[in-house]
Amino acid sequence: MVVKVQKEDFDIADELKLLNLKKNNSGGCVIFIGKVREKNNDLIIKSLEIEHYPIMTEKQLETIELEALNKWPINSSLIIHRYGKLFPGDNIVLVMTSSAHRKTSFKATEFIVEKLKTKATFWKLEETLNKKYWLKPEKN
Amino acid sequence: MVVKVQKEDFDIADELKLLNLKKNNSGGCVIFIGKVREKNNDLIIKSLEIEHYPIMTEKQLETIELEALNKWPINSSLIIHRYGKLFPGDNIVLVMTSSAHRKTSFKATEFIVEKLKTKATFWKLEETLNKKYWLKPEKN
Amino acid sequence: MKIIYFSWVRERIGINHEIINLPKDINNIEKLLDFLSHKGSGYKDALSNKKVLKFSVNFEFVDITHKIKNDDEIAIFPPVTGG
Amino acid sequence: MKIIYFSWVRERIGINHEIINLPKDINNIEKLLDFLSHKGSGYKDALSNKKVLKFSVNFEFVDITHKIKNDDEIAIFPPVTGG
Repeated sequence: MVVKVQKEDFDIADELKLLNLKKNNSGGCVIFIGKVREKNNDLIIKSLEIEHYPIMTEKQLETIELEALNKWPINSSLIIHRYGKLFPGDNIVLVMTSSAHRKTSFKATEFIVEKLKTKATFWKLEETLNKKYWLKPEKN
Repeated sequence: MVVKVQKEDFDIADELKLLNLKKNNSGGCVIFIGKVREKNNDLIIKSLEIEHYPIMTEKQLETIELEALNKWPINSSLIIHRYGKLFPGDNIVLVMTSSAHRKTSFKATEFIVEKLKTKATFWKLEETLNKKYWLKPEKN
Repeated sequence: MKIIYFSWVRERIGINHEIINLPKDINNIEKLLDFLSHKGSGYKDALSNKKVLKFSVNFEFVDITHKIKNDDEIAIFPPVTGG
Repeated sequence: MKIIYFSWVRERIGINHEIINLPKDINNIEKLLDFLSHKGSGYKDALSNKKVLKFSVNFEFVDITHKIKNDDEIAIFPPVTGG
């Protein structure tokens, strides 16, 4: 169980090594990578600034991870979320879970990603060529 | 759209680069990695030998990928499946899809992984300390 | 009491946090919002639409009726948009 | 006709492929299985439980009633277990 909130980029191969899939007998690992897009509808994105609430963010991410661990037999899990000024193509978020069976891992990773959207204290300021605006939450 | 059936290991970071997520405006990428486990129930796995039907395997994987592309607006996709003699912790399979929206990518990657189980012509011979046996298909 | 603002709430108020002495009669979030709204037009602009705002007390999400004390850390912000 | 065997079908028959001349009256997979079963005990052992077997003709999955011709490539194998 790992949670990191960081300015720096992450390296997926390195993070996978830390998960130590061999030792914990994981047959399946499901990974989600969220990235800054090039366009939002027709507007070309210049940058994406991510603000967050230190301490609370980490606490919320740990709570989400624990929820997932209580729901499914996950062997390992990881959430990394970046903050600061990012650019198109940059990594924003990495979520991984591993388990003996693939279906468990698909469910758990998707669960964590969905929870992130409503429970993790991040806010995104998107900048296009002409304007800056705070992104609104998704409607479900 | 990439399909590879290979003896060699794959490098997830390299494969991700090939997907070129920035250029095709993908906000989300969902990756599945299947690995050789250490144990099957209580039996310690020594090796896993994967046999396949050349040409047919590649054709089937391409068909599966096309099916997924027809069902969802995927920007890019990749399937790599290894064959030959593998050992606990070794990578077996890598499936990635990317799309503008994460839900699409979760669905498409899981769809491909499930289809692989019934449509791709691979057979697994598992070897434990005392015996060798061909794995049976999963019951659904 | 420490109050922290994020995103457009922070921008409209013009500061990212402040320390206040909580008046005795201000005992929940809703009353705190009304109290802060009188501090200036930026506050009023940021805090008038109570329905859209989210709150935390000591790093936990709470709703607008949540009781507060002078030694709490309160945060006021729009819905989160991470992930 | 080229016939290819995989997994325990291959092991029981003892060869991974063979070329045969398809007799005129053998015009579908099921008849081919019966024909092959007479070639020896390994064949019989491998092919007797028709329900569990899977087949392909020219790299496409087919069912047991599928028509076959002498220039087809046939494969006979257990259910696949990849992924």
